[in-house]
Amino acid sequence: MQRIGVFVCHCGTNIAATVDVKTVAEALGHEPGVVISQDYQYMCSESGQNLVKNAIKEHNLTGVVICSCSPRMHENTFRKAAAAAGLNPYLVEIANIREQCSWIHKDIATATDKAIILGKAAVAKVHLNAPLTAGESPVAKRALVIGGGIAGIQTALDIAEAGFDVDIVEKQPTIGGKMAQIDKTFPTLDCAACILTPKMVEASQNEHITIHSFSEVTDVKGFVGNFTVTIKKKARYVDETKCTGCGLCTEKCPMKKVPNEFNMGLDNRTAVYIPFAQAVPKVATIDPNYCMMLKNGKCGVCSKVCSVGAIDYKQQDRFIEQKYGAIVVATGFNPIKLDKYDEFAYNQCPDVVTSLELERLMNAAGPNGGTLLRPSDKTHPHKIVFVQCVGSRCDDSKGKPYCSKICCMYTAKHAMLIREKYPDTEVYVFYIDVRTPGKNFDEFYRRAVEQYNVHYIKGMVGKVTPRSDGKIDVQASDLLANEQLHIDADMVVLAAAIEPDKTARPLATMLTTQMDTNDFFTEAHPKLRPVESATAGIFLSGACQGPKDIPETVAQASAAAAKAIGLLVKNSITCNPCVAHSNELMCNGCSSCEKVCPYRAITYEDKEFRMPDRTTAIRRVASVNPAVCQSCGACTVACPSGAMDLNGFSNSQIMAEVDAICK
Amino acid sequence: MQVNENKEFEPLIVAFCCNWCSYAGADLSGTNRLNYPTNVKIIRVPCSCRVNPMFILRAFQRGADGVILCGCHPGDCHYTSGNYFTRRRMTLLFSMLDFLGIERDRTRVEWVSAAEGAKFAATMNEFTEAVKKLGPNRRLEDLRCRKQ
Amino acid sequence: MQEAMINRAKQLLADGTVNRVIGWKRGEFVYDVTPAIFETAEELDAEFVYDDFTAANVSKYLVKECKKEGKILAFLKPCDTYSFNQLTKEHRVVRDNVYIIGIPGGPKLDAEKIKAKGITGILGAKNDNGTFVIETLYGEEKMPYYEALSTKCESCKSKKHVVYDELIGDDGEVLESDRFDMVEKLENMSAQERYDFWREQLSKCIRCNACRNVCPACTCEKCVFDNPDSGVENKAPADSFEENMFHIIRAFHVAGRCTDCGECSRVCPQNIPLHLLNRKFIKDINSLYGNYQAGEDTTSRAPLNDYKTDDCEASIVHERGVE
Amino acid sequence: MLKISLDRINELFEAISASQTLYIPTDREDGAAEYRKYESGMKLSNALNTVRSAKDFFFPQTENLVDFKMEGKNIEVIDIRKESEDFVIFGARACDARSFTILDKVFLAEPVDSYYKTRREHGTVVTMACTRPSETCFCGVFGIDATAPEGDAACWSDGESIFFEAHNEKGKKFIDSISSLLEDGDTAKLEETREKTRAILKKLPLAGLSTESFGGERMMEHFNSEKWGELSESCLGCGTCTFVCPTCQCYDIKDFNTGHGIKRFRCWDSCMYSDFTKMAHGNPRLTQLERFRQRFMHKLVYFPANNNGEFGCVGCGRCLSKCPISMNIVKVMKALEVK
Repeated sequence: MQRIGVFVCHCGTNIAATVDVKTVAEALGHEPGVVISQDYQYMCSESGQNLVKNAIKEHNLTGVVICSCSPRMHENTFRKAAAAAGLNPYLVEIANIREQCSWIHKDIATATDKAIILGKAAVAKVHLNAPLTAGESPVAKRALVIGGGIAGIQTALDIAEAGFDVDIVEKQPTIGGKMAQIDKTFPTLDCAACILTPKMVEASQNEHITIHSFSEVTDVKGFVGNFTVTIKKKARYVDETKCTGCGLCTEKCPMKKVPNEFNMGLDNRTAVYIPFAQAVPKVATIDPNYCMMLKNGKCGVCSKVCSVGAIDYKQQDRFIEQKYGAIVVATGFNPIKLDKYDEFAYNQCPDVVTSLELERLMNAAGPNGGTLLRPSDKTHPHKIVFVQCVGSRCDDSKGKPYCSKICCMYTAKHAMLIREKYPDTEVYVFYIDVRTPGKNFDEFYRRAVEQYNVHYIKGMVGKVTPRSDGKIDVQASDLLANEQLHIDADMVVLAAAIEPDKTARPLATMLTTQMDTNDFFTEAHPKLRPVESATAGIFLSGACQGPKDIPETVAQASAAAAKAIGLLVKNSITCNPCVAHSNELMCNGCSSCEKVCPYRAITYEDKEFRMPDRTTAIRRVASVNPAVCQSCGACTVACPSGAMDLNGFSNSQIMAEVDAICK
Repeated sequence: MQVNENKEFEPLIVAFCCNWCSYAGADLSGTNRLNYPTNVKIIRVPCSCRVNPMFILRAFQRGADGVILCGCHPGDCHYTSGNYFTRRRMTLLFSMLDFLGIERDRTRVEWVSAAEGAKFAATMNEFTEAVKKLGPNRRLEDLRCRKQ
Repeated sequence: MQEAMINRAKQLLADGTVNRVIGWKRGEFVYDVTPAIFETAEELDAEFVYDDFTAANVSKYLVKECKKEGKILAFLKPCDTYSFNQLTKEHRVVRDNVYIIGIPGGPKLDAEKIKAKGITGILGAKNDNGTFVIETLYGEEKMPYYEALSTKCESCKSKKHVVYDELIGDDGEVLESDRFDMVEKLENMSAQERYDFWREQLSKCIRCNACRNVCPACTCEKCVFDNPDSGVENKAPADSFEENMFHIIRAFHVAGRCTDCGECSRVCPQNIPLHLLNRKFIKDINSLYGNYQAGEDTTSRAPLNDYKTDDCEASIVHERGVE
Repeated sequence: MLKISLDRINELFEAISASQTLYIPTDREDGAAEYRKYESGMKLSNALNTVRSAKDFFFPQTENLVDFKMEGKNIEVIDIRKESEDFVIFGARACDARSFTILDKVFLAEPVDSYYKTRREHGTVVTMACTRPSETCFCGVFGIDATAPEGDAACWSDGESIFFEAHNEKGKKFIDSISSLLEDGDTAKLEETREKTRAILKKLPLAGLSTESFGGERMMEHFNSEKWGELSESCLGCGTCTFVCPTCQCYDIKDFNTGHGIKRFRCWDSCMYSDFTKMAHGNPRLTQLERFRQRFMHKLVYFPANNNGEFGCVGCGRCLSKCPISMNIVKVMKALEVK
């Protein structure tokens, strides 16, 4: 038999002025199961809470109903009070008679009637409340950061700073990512390498950080606090532990005609290579597509010159398995391929380049040692046309529907740097809109226009045609002057849209996280949980979540680290006990619930059951991982048999409320 | 259903509100002292996707004259996708009720954010009025539950 | 056809591919065939039947049968293959435990349609070029053959088999059917007319559960209507509300899963056109979320387990057509 | 014999319904017949039988037994039984008429079911002899003469007129009440019609069915028969056979919480249902085989065992035409027949 206590709060006059609280307490006292019904001035005050606590003890209550303000306000307060008095906190229900009654109604009689009904609904519900105990799930005290660009590095450093072990998995031979390829950064024009490489070194030297370069995540199992990840360490044919990074092998390698991807293919490297001077780890890698020894067993020069014997042509891919409590995704971005943009002649003319190629052309460590020369004839360009929004804000299938966000600023940067270094070079920028929100961003852009006389033209470039004299004819429209323009340029720079790295989608599948249609990872909440994925324990850092510049990336990287740290500091996670659960005897194993679960909290297993007809059968049944379930209840409705129910908001509880209200 | 002293029909409205947006929106309309009729009784659910069509039918069975379901705006669901499922489920359910000849204005889905206290109150005023015009629910009530 | 089916079944039994066959068994009269399982060649020879009256969809039996030892041979009509595929998709049957022979489908006949003409004492029947000649206790009766068609065969959606191991006869095509005509007709009525129509129909319901129990989509381990804890359980429609609710919830639970096999209407002892409720959902799904045929494949997401961010709002119901 | 011309039948209905409620079988829009409360102009069905049997009048599908009014913690018990009104069922067939005798054995035996008894007392059953039996008919197997139906009063049609005969006081009272409309008539043509019908009855495909193999004596033999597996394998476990059956008498008692009280009602139950007779410990018949066997054992073995050899089936043939998978008592009898 239930013994329910009802406590009606006056909330000073907030409730009592419109709701006759004494009548409410009196009426609810007559409800079945109610053994005590009291009113009090301020139920949430210490003395009010004591009233509840004492009643729980004195009447040995099995349920408590508080008629007060919104449960969003004080549900926790009263749950704690109940727990302190020895009653399971989930045996408390709140009837919201302030925000949803006294504050919206004026007539005392009708407001009182409504308060009684709301109270009855809460009593009806609490009759069916079950004591719930929060489960616990241990947390592996190690984080995985997938991607070793500036986002991944920053996240790893912050997590390591908090004292937790963290592994970076980077698919390239070195960490550093896109930022390592950039020459200068906006709006300060400081050198990217100068600010990035110290962080790379810091990461490599931090005792808490392990860098798995030239590696990929191949499998993820488990859930928040308890992921098991398989990492493939690709064979680099060089023993990382022995290689000193002296570079002798790269000098002696006879295969010197390998397109250098670090310089965007604008020059060549050797088959055994170190991507760039400040690479971390500074270890050579043999490219098996070009190495003569690996391809046909003839050469072996590198092995001969290596004084430490690090070269190992027989090296195989290795797989390591590691447990992690948290995973941060920092897979970054790439400029889109411009193969489809015939109108810009990108594939026809070497002097039509992308902005990232321009970065390398202007970089001191780039193919021309920092002197800006045309790739075709290595001459100095005197007229450069920048085309904005190539593939960004596009309606058609060639491009992306979104704004790539960083192009306006880096183009202003490029234009400014060129005008600074080569004042004789004319620079034109064709744009749809110039978007420069950000600290010191618009000032930066204005400087390009006003101080450096960069010609900003609002309009579209219609066609880029390489001419036989080496010039490039740029046909464009000036929308403000309303005229057609022809510019005979020496170089054309295309601000290619950026897109998430291609490895992101298969990774999202492994991580059971969501992606939008553009393959950017979806955050758990666009405003309130911007660095968490919807899947508990998976965090998002940098451009994998959406286009970002460096400061934003770093900010988000640190935020993701903070979230990961917040998880890792716990020895175990207290699971919300108000989660879905499946009645295995009724479960059909049809997978409907699994399909609607945004958190992939539902898995299936084949279990042996004793069936009603006395036979034994193997049945496929759903089970909910309480550590992962966030208790939305989508599964409960998707389940046709009603096998899936939600603690705290069960079918019977909600129906009891409906009944009480409609009585 | 109830009839007030003036014998005017007073509909009973059951409102299912998601905890994160609409219930908070309802709280906000209280905080801002925005009136809506006492006819409306709110049931809190974690997400609009928790609302089973059976709950809605149950409310009508037991004497509700109108049922409204409120959730976060599409795209803003606390659980990212719950209200998208709600939208499909309720569209189909309402269409079926309409197919059976149940007055379509007795059911509604409305997206109310936690900031939209005014919208909540306005919606409830409007919905109550609309149901009042329809008169008592006779087509989907259970006669056994009718008050004597 | 029957001959070819029996022969093939005997071969498959003999070579050990399968250890039993599910098909139909001859009855007392021309029309009362029963789904049955055959284990020997003798049984097949003696009782196996495939004719105008073998309308029953046997795919639901495979939920139970595929859990047993050994492979079972199932003869599936095109519409039955959709049901089977849907069951596969929902992990209710094990595809590998069933050997499926696709057989040409209907149209199948419904003895009730003949009896509704006032023809009684049926002893035999044959199709004579579109005229159904029925031998009765009271002499020979005639009626147009198509008027004896089972409701489920009146507007066939597909003659194509969506899953099979082999076919007897040729595979057909997905058809342009007029199956939504009646739904549309009802949609165009006023709310009052629709209400009256459904009250008239649903008040006939005796809650025998035949529609549910025959339905290949209704394979719940425990139906909500049989579960006292569900809050909706009941054994008899004690009030008009319960008549409505049972059929609304039943249709809703199979929405997006119903393959429109028509068994519900076929078995209803009270001739309630229950398939119209399912078809209403199918029609809505098709028009609101894009064409979807349950059972067509085993991988697609069911419409109610799926969404698009730009789906229409529920208010579309309030905004359209006749009130 | 007293008769009324068929073209004046509605005059008769008007007269009966003027003093009490009259139910007649009438055709529905879908061609099936059902009993409906007579309203002016309603046409008597020519169909052999209704989909639902006439047992509904005495043993309705749902019946309120008692109400509990609840206010807060108080419960008040309310007997909701009202004084019943007299009513007439017109046109019940011989099979359905016999079903009342069978139901009486259940409900009127001690302890008497007062709800059933009241309805029985207030109802007058006027039967109608069959003229066009169907291939599914086998009432003769259970000793029922379709041309001489039981009931409080019976009537016959010769195609032109309807002839009346009372079987008891209630029947006499009924005929007296309409005597002003009746006249004496020649029964020669009627006899001819009956003769024709008897000839058809002999020719019925199921006329040769025998009950000899059944009855209480063979209980264990049939119970343990190996045939049940095959017979029940395709049973869907629905309640169609039970709910169209005129003799099935099982019910469940349930409480419905209306929000302000409890309505305790009974409703038909089916032994084919998985939760039939479910008790605290669970369900005594766990497989469809057991449930299927129960239904037919009850009709063919248990019922006669307890009722002087009377079978629990009247051969109306409803289950033969309505079973979704066409499994029925005839097929069971043939399969279990002891040669």
